Amino acid sequence: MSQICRSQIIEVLHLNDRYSCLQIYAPQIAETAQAGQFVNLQVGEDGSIDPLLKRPFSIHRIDRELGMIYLLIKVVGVGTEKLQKMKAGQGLEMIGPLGHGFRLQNTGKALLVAGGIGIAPLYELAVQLSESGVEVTVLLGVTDQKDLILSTVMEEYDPQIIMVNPGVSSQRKGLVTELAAECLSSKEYDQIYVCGPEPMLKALHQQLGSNLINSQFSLEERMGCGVGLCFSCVCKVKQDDGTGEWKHERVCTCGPVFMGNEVVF
Amino acid sequence: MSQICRSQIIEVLHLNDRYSCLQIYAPQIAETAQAGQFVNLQVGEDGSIDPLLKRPFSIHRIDRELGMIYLLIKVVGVGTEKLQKMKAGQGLEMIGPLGHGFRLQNTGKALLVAGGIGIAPLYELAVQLSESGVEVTVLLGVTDQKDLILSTVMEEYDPQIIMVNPGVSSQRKGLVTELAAECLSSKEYDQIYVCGPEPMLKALHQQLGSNLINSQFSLEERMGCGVGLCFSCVCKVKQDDGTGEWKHERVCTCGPVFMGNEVVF
Amino acid sequence: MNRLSVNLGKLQLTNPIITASGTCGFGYELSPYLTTLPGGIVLKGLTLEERQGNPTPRIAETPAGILNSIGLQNPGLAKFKQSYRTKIADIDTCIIANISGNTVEEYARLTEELSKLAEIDAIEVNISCPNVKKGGMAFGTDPIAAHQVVSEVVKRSSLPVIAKLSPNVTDIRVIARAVEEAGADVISMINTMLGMKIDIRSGCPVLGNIMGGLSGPAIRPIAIRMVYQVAQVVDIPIIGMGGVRTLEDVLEMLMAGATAVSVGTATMIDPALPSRLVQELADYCREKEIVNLKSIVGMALPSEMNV
Amino acid sequence: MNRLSVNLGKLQLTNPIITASGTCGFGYELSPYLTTLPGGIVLKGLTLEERQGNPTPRIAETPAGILNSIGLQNPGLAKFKQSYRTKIADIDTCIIANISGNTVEEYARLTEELSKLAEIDAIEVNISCPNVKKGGMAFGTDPIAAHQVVSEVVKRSSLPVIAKLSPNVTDIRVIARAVEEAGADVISMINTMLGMKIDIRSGCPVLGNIMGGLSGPAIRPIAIRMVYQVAQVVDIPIIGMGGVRTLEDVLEMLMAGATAVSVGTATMIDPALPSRLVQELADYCREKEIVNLKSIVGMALPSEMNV
Ligand SMILES: Cc1cc2nc3c(=O)[nH]c(=O)nc-3n(C[C@H](O)[C@H](O)[C@H](O)COP(=O)(O)OP(=O)(O)OC[C@H]3O[C@@H](n4cnc5c(N)ncnc54)[C@H](O)[C@@H]3O)c2cc1C
Ligand SMILES: Cc1cc2nc3c(=O)[nH]c(=O)nc-3n(C[C@H](O)[C@H](O)[C@H](O)COP(=O)(O)OP(=O)(O)OC[C@H]3O[C@@H](n4cnc5c(N)ncnc54)[C@H](O)[C@@H]3O)c2cc1C
Ligand SMILES: Cc1cc2nc3c(=O)[nH]c(=O)nc-3n(C[C@H](O)[C@H](O)[C@H](O)COP(=O)(O)O)c2cc1C
Ligand SMILES: Cc1cc2nc3c(=O)[nH]c(=O)nc-3n(C[C@H](O)[C@H](O)[C@H](O)COP(=O)(O)O)c2cc1C
Ligand code: FES
Ligand code: FES
Repeated sequence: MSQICRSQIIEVLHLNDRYSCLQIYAPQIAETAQAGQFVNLQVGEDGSIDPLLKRPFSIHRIDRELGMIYLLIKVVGVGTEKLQKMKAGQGLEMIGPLGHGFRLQNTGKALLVAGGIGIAPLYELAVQLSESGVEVTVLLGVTDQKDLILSTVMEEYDPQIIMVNPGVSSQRKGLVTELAAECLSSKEYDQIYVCGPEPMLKALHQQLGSNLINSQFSLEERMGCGVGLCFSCVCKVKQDDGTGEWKHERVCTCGPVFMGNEVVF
Repeated sequence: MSQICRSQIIEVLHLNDRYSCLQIYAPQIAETAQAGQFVNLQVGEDGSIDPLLKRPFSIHRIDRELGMIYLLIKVVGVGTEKLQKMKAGQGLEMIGPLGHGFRLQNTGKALLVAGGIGIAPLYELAVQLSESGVEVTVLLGVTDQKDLILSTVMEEYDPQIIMVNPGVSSQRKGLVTELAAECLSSKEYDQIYVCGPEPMLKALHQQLGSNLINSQFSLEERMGCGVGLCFSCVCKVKQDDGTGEWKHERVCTCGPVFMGNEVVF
Repeated sequence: MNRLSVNLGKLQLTNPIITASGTCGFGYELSPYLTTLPGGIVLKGLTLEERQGNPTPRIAETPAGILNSIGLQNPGLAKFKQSYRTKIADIDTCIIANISGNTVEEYARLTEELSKLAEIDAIEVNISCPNVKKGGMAFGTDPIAAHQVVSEVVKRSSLPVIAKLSPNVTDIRVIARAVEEAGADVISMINTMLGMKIDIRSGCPVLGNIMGGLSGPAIRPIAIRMVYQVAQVVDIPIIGMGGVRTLEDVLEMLMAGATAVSVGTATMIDPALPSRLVQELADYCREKEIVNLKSIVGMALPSEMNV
Repeated sequence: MNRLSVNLGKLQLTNPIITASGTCGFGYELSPYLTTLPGGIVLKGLTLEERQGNPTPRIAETPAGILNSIGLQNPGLAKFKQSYRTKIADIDTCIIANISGNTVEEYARLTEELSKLAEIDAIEVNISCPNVKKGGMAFGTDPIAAHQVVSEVVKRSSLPVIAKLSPNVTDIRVIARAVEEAGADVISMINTMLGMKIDIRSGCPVLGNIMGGLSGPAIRPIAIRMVYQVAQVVDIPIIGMGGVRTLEDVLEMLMAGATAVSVGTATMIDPALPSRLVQELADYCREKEIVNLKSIVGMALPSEMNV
């Protein structure tokens, strides 16, 4: 069950001016959290009106023994800017763990495909999959040099990187969907996990074909409450009745992870 | 001329949980500020929406040489609470010096009557009056024990204190208007300066009689802009035409100090 | 004796805190976070047929407020009866259904059907939703249409009827009097203010549905004003809402003339808030020796007017 | 060439930033803080006779907004001509008078007299003040009354006429069309929303006049929505205002369909802001290679609608 709790920032690691990793002491959340779940947290003091709404972030890493969770944050607006400036020792009100995480299988080969900050929930997933003996391949698509820092958080899984704007670097230029296509044509994967911006999800979804049934997509949508109260955060999923019609489901409670053959783009 | 400037907090002296004294580096303001003028300052970051409006505070003390001003703050709501929690080194946006201060005469005897935090602007006034050889008597009316700390900021002028709720203390019980009446009946004063809550101002105003002409009242009113733009902060003053009719004048630009025979309660 | 209990016409609440429609799901999503139950829970707006609502994004932040354009996504009456009733059966407080329709007849049919359900204690008639094309706010901005819908609902209902007003009107008192005359037992107000936000990077409206309803602290002064105005012209009790988030806000709403107070946006932000408000209000009453909330309801009204 | 210059009908502004009536005094109080002049300065509302306005307190803070109940305190036409004209003579930008009256005739007389003054470049007709008993908002909430006042002003004016609309209406488009038809050259919108705040310690309204006008960031989503709606139904230019405080807000207002943008509450909080906004807008246009603001005005409107 998710809980509302006051947690405490232990460390804010500034990866660069775009990305930070927050280590947070939240034992109630760490205890039951699963890879792919998220927390909804209040930026600023309790009762803050600026920003007013809580912000959802995937759980990036879980350390159950120490009662820690880690969040990987990309600065995109007021809330993430303030978060990045927070200091060790500050308190944070948060609700979690929220939503349905990834459904892990304990065997075979897994392909993890991330677009940018979409890497956040895949780290804990990779840890758990490899611990249970699954062979993990990680693909990471990024936009520019600054994003490269994201590969370091996955270092131990030796991510393959592709970049939209490689600039002067020696990185390969292109989209992560190209990498994914290459992998899928050269090897069979039993489990495919995808997290990233919508256009990437959509492209991959089209491209997966018969692999859709083994795939899981972690979706994002603007959220109001994060706990199923407001119906702000919907995505399209297939109706149960087999008509092929879609319906709106709440990402926060029915997701954020959906089966590839269930979600409609 | 008043200026908009970024100033810096040098020290926050917590007198007790109700009162603090802020030392602020604001050389442009210190340079021209006069006793009885005020500053309007933004609590929180620039562009804060909570609180949205600037807050007016009397200039409590001026140190022209060091470019410092001092504010004496009573905690009454969101803004003053946040101010009290600010730390040395933090920046503050403020406009000042604002309004018309006291009109000082360089001779004779002066009676300074303060109600509670109304003592704030009277300190700099007392300093300047005594420097120019005026004999200064300070009366201070307070509500309770916690307010007693206000007398310490005036120590060198040996304020006479009277208290509404003396509790266990040995202080005299009563209103500052009683003290004032006693002083005025036992001695002649050439200058009378009053600052405090409205009921006190009103009572003194009625009681002063022929002394009104030598008296100056520092008024408070809720302010929007502090610089004459919005007409939020008006008080009643006599029409110039001698009809005895009143008109509304802006406290921020025509005051906060008004002549006793000009203001209408 | 319970100091906090209040009467809304025929409806009795154990305390005056209510969770507002659309911000507490169908009750069961919220109840795990509630340690003390609010006096009422108003369910997400229901329509006769299932609705998928508006395209996303459906929510945007504004200064001290939010815009939403959910568009009444809901399972429709049939699925509600089938799958949702049981989920709320165990919640031991007043459950209020919130209904919308394209036509008066749709409101009437919903009323008849919902009146039969043991789980439902009252019906709130939403004539004020700014996020749907037909019906919704159109009924709430015209006194004649408002009268028509509400009187039809009253006629078909065996439960207390609450009329929920829109603030997007020139004079809300006119609508309030119309629904009182139509037989509403209670007035609830306010629904959201129609608003909009533009993403300056793209030059496009932020919300998928372009406009949305503004709620949250930003609109509280408008809500307080409207409750204050309406309390002076109707005799039925008012459920006040709009930007309430703290005990102070609850008290302000009561003093403006509301008999009960709903929390919407604030519940979304902190699902435990309704419980905390009940507790804080109880503490406040104990401290101030208030034995009946009637003594503060309408305190700010012109003195002849105290309700 | 000046990239920032805009035309409001017959009125030409060097830039689209304007300071809103009631928040910049009679111009001379603000001008010491202005390093770059805004395209226009709208004077505090004038009436025929001197007015002392409402009792204090006249201002209160609300979440992301303020309530004011100044009540049109002003020196009246005679004193204005005598003592204030000279104080604004040196301010080298468009000076816009803002007028209010109890009757159509009062509006007409003010117009005639102000039209004769060389210092005045345009007349803004305030039919939307929520803080006075007679006239004011009453004219702005009824399309027939609005038409009547504005056409009379247009008839008597030799200067461009700006009609200032109230947001306290069910459908602002109806009023907008009425004033356009009455011959207004420009529409300005929005005035404040009627609101209220209660002091829970005393149980009394905070404002001396009980209710007041809500302005500031809190109302921006409502202002943006209304500008967006009106831009689709009128052909005359719009001065947009309501909660604008940053360059981003200015751009949002332009994209919603406003040709110029007023800053009110934000000027009160930071008197140097209008100048900074002009600078920031200039920088923005340079950076984005915008040579004419027309290219962003109305960007968010449905595509056939771009003005
Ligand atoms: C289930 C879920 C998990 C997420 N996990 C992470 C994570 O691990 N790390 C991370 O950095 N971010 C994550 N996000 C996105 C994160 O919630 C947003 O970036 C954040 O809320 C933006 O807040 P802000 O105040 O900085 O931006 P704002 O100023 O509110 O908005 C800036 C821009 O960010 C985008 N944005 C805002 N909210 C969302 C949202 N809910 N979803 C998508 N885009 C949004 C919009 O494009 C907006 O224009 C997740 C979102 C969801 C829904
Ligand atoms: C010219 C002038 C000089 C002042 N000098 C001082 C000073 O030297 N030291 C000091 O502590 N205070 C001074 N004040 C009062 C001070 O401005 C207010 O106490 C402060 O703005 C309250 O801010 P807040 O956010 O804490 O309170 P809020 O939460 O805004 O209000 C709390 C309560 O404070 C009172 N209040 C708010 N604003 C004002 C105001 N402008 N005037 C009077 N009462 C108000 C009201 O009763 C209100 O209910 C002065 C006011 C004026 C107009
Ligand atoms: C996300 C959301 C959904 C809403 N859905 C409904 C609804 O279905 N029916 C209804 O009558 N009101 C609905 N409302 C309006 C609220 O019930 C309430 O009237 C309004 O939000 C003002 O209160 P608040 O400021 O406390 O949120 C909704 C509000 C929000 C924010
Ligand atoms: C203190 C104050 C006084 C005002 N006086 C007037 C006025 O005299 N005439 C008028 O047309 N509008 C008046 N207004 C309305 C503003 O011009 C503006 O329309 C409104 O405040 C919305 O803009 P803002 O949110 O930028 O303040 C006043 C507003 C404030 C805050
Ligand atoms: S964010 Fe409220 S239902 Fe998902
Ligand atoms: S506070 Fe604005 S005129 Fe005095």
